[in-house]
Amino acid sequence: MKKVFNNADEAIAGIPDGAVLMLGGFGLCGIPENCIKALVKKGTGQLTCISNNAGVDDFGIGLMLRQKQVKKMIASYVGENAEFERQLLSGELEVELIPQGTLATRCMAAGYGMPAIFTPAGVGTEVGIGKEIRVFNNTAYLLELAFEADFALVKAWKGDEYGNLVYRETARNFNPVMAMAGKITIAEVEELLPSGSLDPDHIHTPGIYVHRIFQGTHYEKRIEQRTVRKLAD
Amino acid sequence: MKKVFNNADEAIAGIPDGAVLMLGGFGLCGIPENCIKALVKKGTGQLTCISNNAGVDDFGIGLMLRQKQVKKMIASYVGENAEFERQLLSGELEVELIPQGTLATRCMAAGYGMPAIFTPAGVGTEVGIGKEIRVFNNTAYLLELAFEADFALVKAWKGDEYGNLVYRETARNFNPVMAMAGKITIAEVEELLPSGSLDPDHIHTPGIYVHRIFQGTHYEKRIEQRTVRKLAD
Amino acid sequence: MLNKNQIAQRLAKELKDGYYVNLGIGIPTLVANYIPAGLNVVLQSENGLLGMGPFPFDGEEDPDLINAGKQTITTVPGSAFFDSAMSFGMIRAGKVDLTILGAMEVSEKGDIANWKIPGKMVKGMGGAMDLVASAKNIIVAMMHTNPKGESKLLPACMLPLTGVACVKKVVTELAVLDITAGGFKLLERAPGVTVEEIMAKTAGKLIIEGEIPEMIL
Amino acid sequence: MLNKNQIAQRLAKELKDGYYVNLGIGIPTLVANYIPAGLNVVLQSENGLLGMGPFPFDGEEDPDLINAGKQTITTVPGSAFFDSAMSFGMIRAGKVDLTILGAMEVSEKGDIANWKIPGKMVKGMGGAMDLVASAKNIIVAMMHTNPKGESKLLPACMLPLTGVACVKKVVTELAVLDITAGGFKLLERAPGVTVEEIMAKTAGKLIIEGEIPEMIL
Repeated sequence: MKKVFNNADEAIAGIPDGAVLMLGGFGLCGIPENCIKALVKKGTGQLTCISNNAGVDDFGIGLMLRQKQVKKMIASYVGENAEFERQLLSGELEVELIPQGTLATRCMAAGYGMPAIFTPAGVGTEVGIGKEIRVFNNTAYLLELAFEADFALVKAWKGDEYGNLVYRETARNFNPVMAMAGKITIAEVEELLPSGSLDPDHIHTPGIYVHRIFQGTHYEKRIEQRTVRKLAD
Repeated sequence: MKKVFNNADEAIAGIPDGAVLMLGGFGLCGIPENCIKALVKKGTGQLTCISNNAGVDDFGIGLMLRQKQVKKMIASYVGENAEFERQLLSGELEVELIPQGTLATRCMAAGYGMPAIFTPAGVGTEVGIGKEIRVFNNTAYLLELAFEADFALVKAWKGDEYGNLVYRETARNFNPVMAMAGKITIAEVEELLPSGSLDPDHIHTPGIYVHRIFQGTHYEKRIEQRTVRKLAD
Repeated sequence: MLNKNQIAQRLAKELKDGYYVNLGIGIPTLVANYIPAGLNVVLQSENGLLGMGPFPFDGEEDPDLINAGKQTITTVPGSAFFDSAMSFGMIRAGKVDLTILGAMEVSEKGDIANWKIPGKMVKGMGGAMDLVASAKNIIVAMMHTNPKGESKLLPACMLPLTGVACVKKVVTELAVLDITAGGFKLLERAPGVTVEEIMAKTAGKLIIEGEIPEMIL
Repeated sequence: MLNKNQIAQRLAKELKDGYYVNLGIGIPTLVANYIPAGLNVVLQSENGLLGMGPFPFDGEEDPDLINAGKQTITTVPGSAFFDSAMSFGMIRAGKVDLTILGAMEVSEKGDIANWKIPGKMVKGMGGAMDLVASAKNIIVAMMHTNPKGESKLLPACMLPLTGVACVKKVVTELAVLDITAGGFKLLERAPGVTVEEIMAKTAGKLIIEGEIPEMIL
């Protein structure tokens, strides 16, 4: 049981060029900042990245896009990123768009050992083209295959030496389902605690799903849309 | 938003004879004691009960069996119950046995709006007879349909006015998946708190899945197999 | 003719006590400002929250707490966080009572197009396809016409579909319309808007029965 | 010939550092008593726990804390609770490294029967079918023969199956055997047990290659 790594560089060791990665997060919320920076530093290329979004020009997966490390992006929404758009239009970048719930559930399916799921999302649209349709109780569903990744990179709030993870607020999002779907799951946490520090009733991702864990540093936690109300409201 | 009921009698009002019920719990751990007692008192009959186990002769679902309120039992394991065995052998009681993981996942499927799931459990056994088999990546899976119930009766440790639930230790078991699978879900809790009392990061069952909630009383929490070690061990 | 806030105000009349509601980006988000006092409505944000509250006060933004539009938000008492699979699980299972979202086109059969314009950079469908495929009750909030003045209420959508035969009601700056087996049924006119104007700006089949009341905000 | 505790002791040698292990009811449960010091092994209980500890001290039983055999237990530091769907999810996904369970019959092809005897009251399969269908590494712990003295290692199971071609290894009071493409391959003899006795009590095809060492506990 040697799950604890010293830092992101050590934890991402062994991710080869051409790997299929999952990256947790929704927008810039709950993304594995340290792993991304380490991959940028290392320059690992030809990556397939499965993530709900593709970051912004100068943060998140956008940092990897800028260095042309990403061959293919699988996501549900990829706005807010000019370099992404440029690479897509020039044909440098492949993109596959997947409904958000389908993306999440295909990850969960892998983590639950289910080879495929049925969802009504996309029936009758171009998302359904070429896919098997099946009717249950008069409703049509698409058969969608489980999603597995060579490496899942997730970000949690707290973790312990066994790899147990606890997320905070909406920074949970895709992280638990991707943690379950990695052949090797690498978790970065804001606070790494000795085993026994987390209440076993509060753990969101049991350590059995996590292979490597480290305490991240210098979290920027950038806000994409800062919306506030005035005190007078 | 009037989810809070005064007691079990009021919460189970409207469960008709012949209803399909799910009852949370594993063995006698985490079972909806108050709801069961209220059903016994009311005498609701011809019930189909979906539950991992069938209680013991004088506790849990056993109390309903003794009064012949159960027409059909759907479970994964039904030992430890002489009256159950008598009714089964005499033909008074119908029984359907389902692998435990399949039972749990069919409930979850209903709560996640998935009409069916694939599982390898039971392939090549009598459980698979008559069921559709499908091969993914050289492994055979059974197609199993989602399980919905007219009423799901679950037991949690703490709950709030919105129906948010928190379970304790292994008393969690089937309760969260059955809570998701009830057309009407009735939750009994040891402690009912004002909304805002539970940490939103710690909630296991979000209130959207819970229609009625009440604070139970006189929890017996009977232990089925008391196993201890001596201090000298 | 209604402004965007008034459209939101009219949409808020569709809320009922105890409803779980998902509000899309744009006009639908504004509905949160008009929830009638005393009505207990729980807002779902599909990135993993039930019980979304108003924007935070300046300086109290929490980067871990955003909505599906990636805006900083707050929570209300009784809120719960969960992961994306459970979030779309509850949506798919029909546990969300009402979904209000924007659209580029709606057809008289209730088809909706709101994610892709051929020839333009496609940003993705996000959660829209999941929402429209599963929600029990979907109301579209949009302008009656596009910037070119062309009707967005059509016999059939021209743009790639997001979902098929799913929209139940449309609220625009001009009117409230139900989607029925026969087409768009006009229920209410916006203050000062004539039935003739609505007819002129509705390309899909429009059903007008009896006197059409002016909407009350 | 081994007693039940010695079988458990021998099974414990199959554990490796970092393993997640599911132990069935009966002899497999005893394996927990023989985990070598320094080896970090996490026990999974399929009712919803990773990190099962020993039985509680008398008076410290917690009715909310039981294992899949419904026995009162404790947890170790680093444990985690989860629901039944996730529990079988991690089993189905092959995250559990080793599963040890009892059996009534095992075939030379690795089929297992352990849930039903025709004519007897059927209590159900519990989680056994899920476990045997999904676990990467399944070891059966059982007596070599049934109370009538008939071999439980058969060419084909006579009883209704729990799972097909899934058992990788069998440990009995007499021997340790791998299931290979050719049948039961004898790996080790229990102290004092002859190859002849194992041959006499194994009805399925038995492969004996070279000298068979006596097992070391």
